[in-house]
Amino acid sequence: MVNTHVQIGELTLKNPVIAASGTFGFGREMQQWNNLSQIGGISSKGLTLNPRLGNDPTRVAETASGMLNSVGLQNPGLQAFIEHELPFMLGLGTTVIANIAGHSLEENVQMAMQLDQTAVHAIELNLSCPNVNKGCMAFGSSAHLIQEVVRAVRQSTTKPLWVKLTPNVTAISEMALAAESAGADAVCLINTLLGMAIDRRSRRPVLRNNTGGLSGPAVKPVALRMVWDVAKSVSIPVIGMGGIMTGEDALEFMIAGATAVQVGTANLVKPTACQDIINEMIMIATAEKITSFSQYTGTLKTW
Amino acid sequence: MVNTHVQIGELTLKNPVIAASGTFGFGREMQQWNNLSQIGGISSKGLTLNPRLGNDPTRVAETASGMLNSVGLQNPGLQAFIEHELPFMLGLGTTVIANIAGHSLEENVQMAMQLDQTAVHAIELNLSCPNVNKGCMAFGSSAHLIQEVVRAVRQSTTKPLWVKLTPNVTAISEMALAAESAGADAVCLINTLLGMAIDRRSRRPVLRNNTGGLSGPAVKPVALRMVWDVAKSVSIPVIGMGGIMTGEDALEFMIAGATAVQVGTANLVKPTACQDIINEMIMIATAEKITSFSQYTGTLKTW
Amino acid sequence: MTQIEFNCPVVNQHRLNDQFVILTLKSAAICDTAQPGQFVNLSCQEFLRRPFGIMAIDRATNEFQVGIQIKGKGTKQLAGLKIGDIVSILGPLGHGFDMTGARRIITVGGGTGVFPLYFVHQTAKELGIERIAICGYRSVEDAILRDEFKAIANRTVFASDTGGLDVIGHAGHALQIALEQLASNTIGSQPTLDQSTFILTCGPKIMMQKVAEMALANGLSCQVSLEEHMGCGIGICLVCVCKIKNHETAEINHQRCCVEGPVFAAEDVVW
Amino acid sequence: MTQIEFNCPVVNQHRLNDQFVILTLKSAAICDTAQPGQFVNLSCQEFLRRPFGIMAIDRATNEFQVGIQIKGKGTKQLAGLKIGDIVSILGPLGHGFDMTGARRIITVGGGTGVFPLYFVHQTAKELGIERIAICGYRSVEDAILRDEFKAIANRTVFASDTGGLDVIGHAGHALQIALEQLASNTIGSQPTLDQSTFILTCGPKIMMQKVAEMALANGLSCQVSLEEHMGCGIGICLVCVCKIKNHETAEINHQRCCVEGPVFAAEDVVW
Ligand SMILES: Cc1cc2nc3c(=O)[nH]c(=O)nc-3n(C[C@H](O)[C@H](O)[C@H](O)COP(=O)(O)OP(=O)(O)OC[C@H]3O[C@@H](n4cnc5c(N)ncnc54)[C@H](O)[C@@H]3O)c2cc1C
Ligand SMILES: Cc1cc2nc3c(=O)[nH]c(=O)nc-3n(C[C@H](O)[C@H](O)[C@H](O)COP(=O)(O)OP(=O)(O)OC[C@H]3O[C@@H](n4cnc5c(N)ncnc54)[C@H](O)[C@@H]3O)c2cc1C
Ligand SMILES: Cc1cc2nc3c(=O)[nH]c(=O)nc-3n(C[C@H](O)[C@H](O)[C@H](O)COP(=O)(O)O)c2cc1C
Ligand SMILES: Cc1cc2nc3c(=O)[nH]c(=O)nc-3n(C[C@H](O)[C@H](O)[C@H](O)COP(=O)(O)O)c2cc1C
Ligand code: FES
Ligand code: FES
Repeated sequence: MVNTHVQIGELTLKNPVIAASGTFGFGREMQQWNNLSQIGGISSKGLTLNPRLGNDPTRVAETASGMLNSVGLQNPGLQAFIEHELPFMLGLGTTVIANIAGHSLEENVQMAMQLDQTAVHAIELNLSCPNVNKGCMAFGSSAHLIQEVVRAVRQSTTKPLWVKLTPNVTAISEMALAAESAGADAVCLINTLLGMAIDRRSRRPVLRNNTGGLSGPAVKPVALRMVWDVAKSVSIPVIGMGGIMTGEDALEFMIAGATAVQVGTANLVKPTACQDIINEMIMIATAEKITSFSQYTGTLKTW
Repeated sequence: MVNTHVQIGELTLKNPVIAASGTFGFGREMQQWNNLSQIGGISSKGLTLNPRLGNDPTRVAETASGMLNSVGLQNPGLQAFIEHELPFMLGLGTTVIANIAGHSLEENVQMAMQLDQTAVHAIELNLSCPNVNKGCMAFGSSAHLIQEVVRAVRQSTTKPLWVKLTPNVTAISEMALAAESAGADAVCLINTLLGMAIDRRSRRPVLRNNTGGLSGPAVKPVALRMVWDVAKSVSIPVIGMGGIMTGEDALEFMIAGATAVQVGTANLVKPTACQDIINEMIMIATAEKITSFSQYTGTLKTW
Repeated sequence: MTQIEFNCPVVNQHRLNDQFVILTLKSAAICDTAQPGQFVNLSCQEFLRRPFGIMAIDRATNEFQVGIQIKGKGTKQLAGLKIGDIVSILGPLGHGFDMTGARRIITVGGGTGVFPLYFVHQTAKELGIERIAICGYRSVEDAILRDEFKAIANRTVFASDTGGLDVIGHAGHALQIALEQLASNTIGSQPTLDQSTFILTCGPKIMMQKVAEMALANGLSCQVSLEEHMGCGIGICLVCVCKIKNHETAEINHQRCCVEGPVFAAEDVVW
Repeated sequence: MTQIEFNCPVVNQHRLNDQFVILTLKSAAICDTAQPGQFVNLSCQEFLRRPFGIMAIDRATNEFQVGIQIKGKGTKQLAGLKIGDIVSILGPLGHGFDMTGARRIITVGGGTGVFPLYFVHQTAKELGIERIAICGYRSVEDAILRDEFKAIANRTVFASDTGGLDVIGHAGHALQIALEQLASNTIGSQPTLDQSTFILTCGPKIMMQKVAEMALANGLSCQVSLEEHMGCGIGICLVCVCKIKNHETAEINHQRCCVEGPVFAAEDVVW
């Protein structure tokens, strides 16, 4: 029997596979395909204080081994989340993470304060959404701004605070260090790479928002490198993601230094992805006579 | 009849399709598959002043819709290039670009001075190789250093000077502006994205160099976005690349703002890629009743 | 927890012409619950799945059909499937047409929109609802499924932009004529053109918008089947949204084409 | 400008066991020029091509064979090809074995290394060179191509790590015994063990290194076929390099496995 539990700060996850924000709704639709009590956690769709319609469609473009999305944080607003979605999610028997993406420091602080009064298990501060004009990725591209906003949010809640980083930077480990020094309990990476798709015939961007965020297997090599890089730099846990489709992929991220992983785009093409991945990880660990998933973390032997 | 010529500063290319550095050798091997006089240009393998062995193998890892390489600028050194390769290349009847990747400002200056005495058509200053410890990408990640090295090289040669940028930065248009302000005649982008592949069984990086540069269709959305971004910012020509496999892809880059394109990884899996791409572009342009390839450049209608 | 990913064998592949193919697939689970207007999400070799309306089901054999127009890489691959190949399918998905209270349906289809409307006729026939099928095509060459609609509908009108069929012009034009005839009681078995006549439409957006306006102008209930680029097809990624108006609050919302749709009440759609 | 990308039909697919498959492909151009030790680069559904040594050619039918061990995704796809499928192939590529001046060859193969060595025997037979085949396997179950080597070589020695064949141990061990017998003139038709006996080896690196040391210790010429991960297979990307010593300058260089190799003189290889 493999011990599947992993520890993110004070929080124990029953296994290291978390459904990534924006690719699992609030879990409702996924009950049909998964026994949600068996996955490591669910990160909610990115939340803002007020409801958001998000960007106009077309919001998706298929690319080689991946996709671009430009949803733009469509969500019902924090209050509706707390009233209508969170109670449902907390009843699922898995760890529930609220992904918040305020357009300003103040909005993030206010959301953190409100979430502090709920039973949510952790807050994932999203400083990396590429699909909105204000806040988010703009924060996430500057170590100084990251420090500022993480410190402020840290002071407004005692919940475990995870900070989600953008890969669209020169040195992601500096961003991770900034989050750590400001009190983050974990860093999550990567969010999507800023990209574009063009329809040659119409000479138009496929996405109505012109640009979008690239995810899926195409980005996996970049994500793995960044997770490895960040894990070497910080001492808080790293939650790795980007193109994970299989249990093998997930273990590669753990070997690179991740304590847990998130599975995003895979859910879209294979709704049972999270469960399948956990099962495959258990099979591999069993075959490798590993007694605890946590033994994989950071075991990469570099040349 | 489509006018296939495009203009990069003072240089006229017979068509916009250039073989990218490091993916075409010095052209010798490619004669078997292509009539090299019919392609727009050839950028040489990255050159250093002294011969370089490059990194130890394994130097390649396949990834989803792409590959990582960690060649590390294996090359015979500038002198051998000038003596043994350049005369051959100049005889091919196509535009010849020397890609130089010195580890210091001085080395780049010295190479530019030596090339200035040759008949090479243009110099591509590679500030973006991710596979060497010194110089290159380290320069390319700072607008200030770019400006410094480009200015110095600019002063040491009257050859057309192209600057090749790395995508591993927060704001590539700032890097392009720095190159432009220091006297570059064109900017070329993107070089490879820094990535990693891990062999789960051995818990080793696949590449002996641990990390490598990601290229191929996987990176195309990122490359297109950057080309669009840079083309909006600078007024010198932009030479776009990253994952171009077909004539359609090449035209998308031109629509996004590129005056010419480079084809890299495609040559590896399809040695006739450059010629095939040119032919497809001509077919499309003819069908669209376009009289000159240059009419595509920068025609993207954003939303 | 109901598992709704199926590995379905292809039991037939029928090429109508160089553009259109009808695939017949086997799945008891899909045939058991599918409603007209619902769709299935098929895997191909590309990264994302491809959505297709269900065209017909046969509960006796547990076979169902989708009609595919070859557009890009994915549809080309799917059209090239051979008997015995296995396809991963999610479905039936989405919210289909509602025929509760209908005594007569008029379907207005354009292009590939005629495929899912055939399933509407299958079901309406079972329910004993009068059926008029209006199908619009670009040309006679594109005019697919005519025999099938003739066999299943009480009355058919085929329109072609370039002539050669019943009506020259688009399907909306054909609908106009049909509505006039119905109003003057020259066609159809039901006496009047009232609220129990449902207009159900699927096809190019511009056609559906015209049809919806015409229906609403005539005081008829109208449902439209919208198309949006999809990520998941199951409601989790929010990429497929349509602008839908809430008539009580006058608010415009983004609703998911794959869950709340693809069929929406025409009066709620913000075109 | 010679076009050397070919779309070759699969004319046969022969599964030896759950691990090994022999594909027979048709291409006059490849059969015309292929030399033993050269390889072909096959397209699969993955991004890069996959290199395989040429195992045999039949100039009468213009068919050639490659032996494939299923390792990962690409080899699985290739092993699953069916008769009539078309494969894009680049080849023949690289620098093969040189048998100029040989009166006797001893091939030492391990694992998939036995495949390209079969082609060596085909050619050596045509050239009238005496042929000894030493093949090493992990187990009897893995012991492929034994009948083929028995039929073509003058003498065969099969070694298995786990016993059950001629020799227990690896192919290097079997070579040692064979060399001793040859030296004492108890096997082979040629009188002496001199420079005209060539050792040609292909297989795991560690085995080839042992074989090379043994050959050089016995004053015999030895050629080894190296394997490196490849990008292009045609010399343009420089990812496939091997460390090769220039004996005049004592310099160590990176040479391309796909162009200067895969076969190198054993004494030049930096192991
Ligand atoms: C609910 C629904 C029902 C549909 N029913 C049918 C049907 O019955 N018959 C039929 O032939 N077609 C139908 N379509 C359209 C069909 O899904 C697209 O033609 C198909 O996805 C194109 O794939 P491709 O790879 O050939 O084209 P590409 O253009 O190469 O596809 C690229 C990407 O864009 C998406 N895409 C392209 N066109 C469309 C489109 N029109 N709608 C949604 N996504 C698109 C693809 O799914 C893919 O993700 C339906 C679409 C939806 C949303
Ligand atoms: C010159 C040469 C001749 C060869 N001849 C044969 C032969 O006759 N029969 C045979 O079964 N195999 C041969 N191989 C090895 C064969 O190419 C690999 O087993 C195959 O590429 C693995 O592909 P995969 O997708 O199954 O494995 P994966 O591990 O999924 O492949 C991932 C990547 O690594 C590369 N790779 C993996 N293993 C090797 C390897 N051992 N050598 C080179 N690249 C590798 C693949 O090409 C691919 O790019 C030869 C290799 C070389 C270089
Ligand atoms: C459709 C879609 C919507 C997303 N929405 C969010 C979001 O609201 N908040 C967030 O932090 N990340 C969001 N992401 C990013 C993912 O959580 C994840 O970081 C990224 O997609 C990389 O992982 P993957 O390759 O496994 O998808 C979204 C991704 C996709 C594909
Ligand atoms: C094997 C390999 C070697 C490369 N070597 C160089 C180099 O020496 N100098 C350089 O500027 N770029 C080099 N590149 C980068 C390419 O020129 C190109 O910028 C990049 O691969 C993106 O384009 P692509 O996706 O079409 O390959 C190399 C790329 C590959 C794949
Ligand atoms: S396609 Fe994902 S929500 Fe509709
Ligand atoms: S594989 Fe490209 S040079 Fe050998």
